[in-house]
Amino acid sequence: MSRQQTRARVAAEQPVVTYREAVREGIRDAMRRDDRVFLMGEDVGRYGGGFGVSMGLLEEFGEERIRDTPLSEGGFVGAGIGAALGGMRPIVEIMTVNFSLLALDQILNSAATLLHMSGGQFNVPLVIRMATGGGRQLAAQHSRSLEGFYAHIPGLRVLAPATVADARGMLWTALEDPDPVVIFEHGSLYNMSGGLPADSWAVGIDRAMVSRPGEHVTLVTHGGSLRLCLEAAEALAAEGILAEVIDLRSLRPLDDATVFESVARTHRALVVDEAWRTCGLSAEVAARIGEECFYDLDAPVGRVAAVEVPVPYPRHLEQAALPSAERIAAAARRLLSGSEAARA
Amino acid sequence: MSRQQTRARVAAEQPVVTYREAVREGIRDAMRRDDRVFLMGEDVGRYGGGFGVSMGLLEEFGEERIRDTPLSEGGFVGAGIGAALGGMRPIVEIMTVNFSLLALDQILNSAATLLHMSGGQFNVPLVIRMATGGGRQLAAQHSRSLEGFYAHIPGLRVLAPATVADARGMLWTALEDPDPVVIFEHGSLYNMSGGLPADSWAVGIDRAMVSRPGEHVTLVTHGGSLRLCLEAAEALAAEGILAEVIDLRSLRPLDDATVFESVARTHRALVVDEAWRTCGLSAEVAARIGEECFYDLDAPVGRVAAVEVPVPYPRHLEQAALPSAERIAAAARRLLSGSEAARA
Amino acid sequence: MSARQSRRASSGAANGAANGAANGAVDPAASGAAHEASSPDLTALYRTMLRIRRFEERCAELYSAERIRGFVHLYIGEEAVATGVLDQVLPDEAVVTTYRDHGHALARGVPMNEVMAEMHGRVEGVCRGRGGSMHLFHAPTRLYGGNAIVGGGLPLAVGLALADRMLGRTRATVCFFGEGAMAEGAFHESMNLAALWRLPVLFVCENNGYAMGTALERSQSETNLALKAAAYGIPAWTCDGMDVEAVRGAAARALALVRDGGGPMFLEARTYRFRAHSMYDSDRYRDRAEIDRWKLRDPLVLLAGRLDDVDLEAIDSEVAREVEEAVAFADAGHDEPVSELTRYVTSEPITSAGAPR
Amino acid sequence: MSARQSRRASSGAANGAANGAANGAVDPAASGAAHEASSPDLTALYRTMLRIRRFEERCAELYSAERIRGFVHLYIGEEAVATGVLDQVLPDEAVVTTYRDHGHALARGVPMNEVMAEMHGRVEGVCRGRGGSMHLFHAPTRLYGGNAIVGGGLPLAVGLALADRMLGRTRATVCFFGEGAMAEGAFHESMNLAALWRLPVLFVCENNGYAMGTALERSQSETNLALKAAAYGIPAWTCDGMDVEAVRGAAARALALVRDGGGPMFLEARTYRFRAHSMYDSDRYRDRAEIDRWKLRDPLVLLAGRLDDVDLEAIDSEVAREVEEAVAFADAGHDEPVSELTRYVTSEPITSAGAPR
Ligand SMILES: Cc1ncc(C[n+]2csc(CCOP(=O)(O)OP(=O)(O)O)c2C)c(N)n1
Ligand SMILES: Cc1ncc(C[n+]2csc(CCOP(=O)(O)OP(=O)(O)O)c2C)c(N)n1
Ligand SMILES: [Mg+2]
Ligand SMILES: [Mg+2]
Repeated sequence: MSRQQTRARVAAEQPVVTYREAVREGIRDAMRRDDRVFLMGEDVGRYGGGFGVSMGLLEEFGEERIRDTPLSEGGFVGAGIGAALGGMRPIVEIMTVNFSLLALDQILNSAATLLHMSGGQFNVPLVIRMATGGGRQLAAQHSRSLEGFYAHIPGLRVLAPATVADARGMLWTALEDPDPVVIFEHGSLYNMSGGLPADSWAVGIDRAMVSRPGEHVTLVTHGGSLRLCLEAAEALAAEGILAEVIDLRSLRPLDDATVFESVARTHRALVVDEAWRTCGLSAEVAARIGEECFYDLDAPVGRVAAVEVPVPYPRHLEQAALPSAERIAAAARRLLSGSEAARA
Repeated sequence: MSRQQTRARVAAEQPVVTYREAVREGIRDAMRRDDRVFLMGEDVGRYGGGFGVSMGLLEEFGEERIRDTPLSEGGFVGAGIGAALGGMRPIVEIMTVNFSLLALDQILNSAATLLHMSGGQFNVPLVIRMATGGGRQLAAQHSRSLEGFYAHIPGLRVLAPATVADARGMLWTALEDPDPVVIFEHGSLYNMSGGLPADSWAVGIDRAMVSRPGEHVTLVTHGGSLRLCLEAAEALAAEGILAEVIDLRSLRPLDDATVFESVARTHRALVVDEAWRTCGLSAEVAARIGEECFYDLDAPVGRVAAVEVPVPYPRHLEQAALPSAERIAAAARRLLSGSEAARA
Repeated sequence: MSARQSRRASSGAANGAANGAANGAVDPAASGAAHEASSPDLTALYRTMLRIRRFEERCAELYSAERIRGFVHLYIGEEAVATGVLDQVLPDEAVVTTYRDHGHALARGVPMNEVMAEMHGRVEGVCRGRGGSMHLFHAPTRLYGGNAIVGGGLPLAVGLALADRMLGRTRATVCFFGEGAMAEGAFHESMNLAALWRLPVLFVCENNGYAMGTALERSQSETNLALKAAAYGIPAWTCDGMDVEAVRGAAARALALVRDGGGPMFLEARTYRFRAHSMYDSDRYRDRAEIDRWKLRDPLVLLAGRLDDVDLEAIDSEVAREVEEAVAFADAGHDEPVSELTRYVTSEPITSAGAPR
Repeated sequence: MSARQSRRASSGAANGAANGAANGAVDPAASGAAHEASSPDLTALYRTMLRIRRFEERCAELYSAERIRGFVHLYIGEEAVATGVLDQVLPDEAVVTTYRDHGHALARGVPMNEVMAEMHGRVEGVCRGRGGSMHLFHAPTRLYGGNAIVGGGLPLAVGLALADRMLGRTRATVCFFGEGAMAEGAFHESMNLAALWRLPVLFVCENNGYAMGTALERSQSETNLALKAAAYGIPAWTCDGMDVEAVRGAAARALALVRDGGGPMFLEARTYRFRAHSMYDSDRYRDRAEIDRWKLRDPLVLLAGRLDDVDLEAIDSEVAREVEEAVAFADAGHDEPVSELTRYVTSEPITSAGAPR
């Protein structure tokens, strides 16, 4: 983290960039800083990336370091693991989480396991980036949210940048990690704009962040759902309900201490996750709150998650399947009134 | 279920068979009953199955219906899906859950999704069986428990037979299901013996089962951990603690009603799962109990799960990594004393 | 539809138009087909290709108008492939394809109304609107998707053929995929399974030269795709995918062998997409000149040149009318009630449409 | 070890012993190697093979005595392959193998004590006992497993070679796998990546005819494995995997090309396992006669016949002593404290051994 500290956050002008540009800047910066860093994935080069993230990087860094791969998710993710073992610092892009299942064996059985199984001999300094989530009418096979699968796996670090600053800064920190890191970029965020301190780069990845302070209920979320929670919090505020919104940022390890501290104050928690409810990340967060905040809770922990269906194409059905600010606000209201009713 | 009812459970002699034999009998019976049923997987034929389940079936049914496959998990599971679409009733054996990651894309993106995405046109009557779990010193890559991944997926039914009767009977019921069913057979159970009513076959798969009634705490578990829980309950009983043990049997859908009913009586719940704790099935069960039994609980829901490491080879480390009867009993004790302390 | 209906009469003749070569002896350059005189049969092929073309041109407009959303992959330029192959596929044979599936659905005989309604997400659509452009499934014509995981359809085709074999049926399963898909493990495993078990599958590679922005030579070390088939002992043909007669002829020969118990066959159709990969992309990865060169071989223009005495304008206006009717049908369609969202996650107690046949 | 150390002197000569053939022209029958006169060099090869043999025989006993547990896959019968290939691999080149890895570890120069301790689950083992038989990793000799997911090691080898290329190093990576693994998608994807990028990988297929109980001809439609390599444009050799000189010669030629920038090469070694797949199986899937026939070509006996003036008994007792010392070492070893269970799930703040080189 030493390099990190040398570039202190200064109160410079904050240029407004998109999340897409922030990721791109993060990649560009890493590649300029460290020759061992390279980007590999389907269509990251000539095409500029499935979501346009790497547009222009081929011109700057050439084909060796902006490496187009064939359609072979298992193969090139495994090759990324091998390259990391061999001394490189690969950034492997899997176009979307949906296709990452083809590489899950390599990620679990090799990347996450080699260090422990080899008795500490071989670490895997690999960063895997992928787009996740729904909301763009791409239908079932292109709208999954499978973060929970990855958050289940010891040996991985799993990140979900929900802001422009995290989109750029987490990559730096991830590349300094000696172990494999998976970064989920929600597909709906790429066009989001935000201010980006020109001179602050690497961000801490160990702590969740209180995105909006509040008093009455804690909304715990990450990634693409953060905006929905902030929107819901805004609507609730108009009714006098002050919701605290926590952006988990790191999905593995989970900074549950920040969550517990909040719930100890608000006495109510609502976990919001775009993934299916059953056995998703929301289950883990809810279970931990139940375990650790049992005597603080004034109401059962609530969950807002995706309806358990493959996400359908039509807008109205997709919207009905996925969490929305309205559903979140409604669940928060129920949590407050329900518990009051129960305690009355 | 009509055929099921015709063969009423009669008080016949109960031959004692192993779990392995029970699965084999289930397969044999299904294949005799229905020409569309066939078994396909690596080494199910000449070798007799990685765990000896299908020993002898090749001789009875021939190579077409006891179909050895190449090492191609994604390919032959996908072929099973296609064969199901084409009118067959395939039983696909994946040697162990560890290798199933290579087929997870097909299971999630095709088997579990086609019915909904096609607007109800194409159902996939496929049964996938696989061995799961650790405890046999097979080291990290052969000791996973990934049931939670499958339990996360809408469109699948997920079963975990923990008894000899379920090993045989669930297969029948699964084959009657018009949709994909995944059956997890815990590797440590194959040699377990148990009585098997000669004349009762298909078993219901919708309900969890109270394996041992109790009053003071509910242990919720499945598969290979059931025996550990029963052992722990026995030890606890000697101390006057009466644990109720629930065998979930079906992991998706979860029969949480049976769990809630129990917790409403015992006021304490301990979820036992051999998988890693974070984002495993235990999280979902704990979260649901927290949600639905909030006002019944006298203590936070407890969880006993695997330590979050790749399972190591040496016996003492493997035992330390996985749940044991001792750890379960200890956790149950803490749950009782802890909550009393808190209430005192 | 009419093309397929009139097929039995013409498929013998079509054999003569085949420019296939057996495994190993493929000469990609020799792809000019022998032409037959124009015939009602060729007119039907033309009509099918035009239906696809006009349908998609209209979809592109509707996409700009935001009435169609999501990912849409146009088949424009490649119409001869689906048209030529599916002309030779019998009604009860199974067809598996990819997200680039409008052409296959239409050539297969899925009513245009239902396809257009699907693109609009209407409950009147072929999948109740749930699949959209990438996921056209149609039980009556045994169209098994519309699979959007690249390579994901191939194992399904192997299994469908396996079911046929085990049930004693002698029919083929046809599976379409792009050349990019051939790098996936699923391709390898599926080819081996089909060949090992000598299953009746016709694998049709639509080689349009690019997987998104990645040219074949930058994604595969061996660009002679027929050699890849040889690695499994599967006979391979290469045909001119811009010439619908050539495609039809090659498909006819390959399918005859497949149905005859010859095991799986591999057909490479050399083709080109005239548009971007999905609705819009920068197209920075292709030469303008390359695109123009291929457009000279537009499959519709090629075939039109052989239809001297046919009133193409009449066909054009019939097709235009059909497309407009489809748009009207989709427009008049309904949203599936939100209350039905969770239907068909699992089968309903009494399945009928959903029952496997 | 001595074999590898003396290698530079002999590898030129070894080329003469190669019975490889270039891609496509492989004649599997022509696998009798030309013999050289016995030499210190051959004696070293013999010693390595014997070390593997005796080590494993002892492991089998210890397995019966329940002092070694889990899955154990013996290499007995196949010793010539690892021995011949690894004799030609330079100390700083990377080696990737499978769960059937004792032979590779020993031939690579991993100390027998540490391998035996690993089999016993001792902290003195090469992986602190955590991996056991199937997972031998050794940083000092760049042995990257010991991978027990069939096919799982191939992409790692591709990546290791990619790193070398990007870092401007001209060295090879060697990857061992069974013929059964070649049906996996991982094989296909890895071969293509390596060939497409012309990476310095030597792929060594240990074709022992069976994947567990499944004979090659029941798992792959094309049993001429060299043809599979051809599908990627990768040159292929087939050699007699029972003849360590033949293996060494073929490996020498292939490695020279690989290091020379010739891109990946594929070497098939025809071999046989004399024992069950893992410790015990019914072996119902093989003919007694077939096993006996192969045993006539025992690689140790074959080579011994060429070592006229060497005191084989002296070697035998030296090796026996080494094995017993290894057992004693393992016996005297310790269990890793349970408190260390969670070490190395992630790297420790200061990595040193774990740092990639
Ligand atoms: C497994 C998987 N990886 C990546 C993608 C994203 N993707 C969709 S189409 C495509 C290119 C496919 O090319 P090709 O197979 O040649 O078919 P074409 O689009 O040219 O018809 C890619 C990379 C995907 N859908 N599935
Ligand atoms: C992906 C995967 N599938 C199945 C297995 C179980 N398995 C272990 S070894 C083996 C046979 C492998 O045969 P081959 O590649 O020829 O190597 P050999 O054992 O003959 O050396 C099988 C099926 C596995 N370990 N990994
Ligand atoms: Mg293409
Ligand atoms: Mg083998």
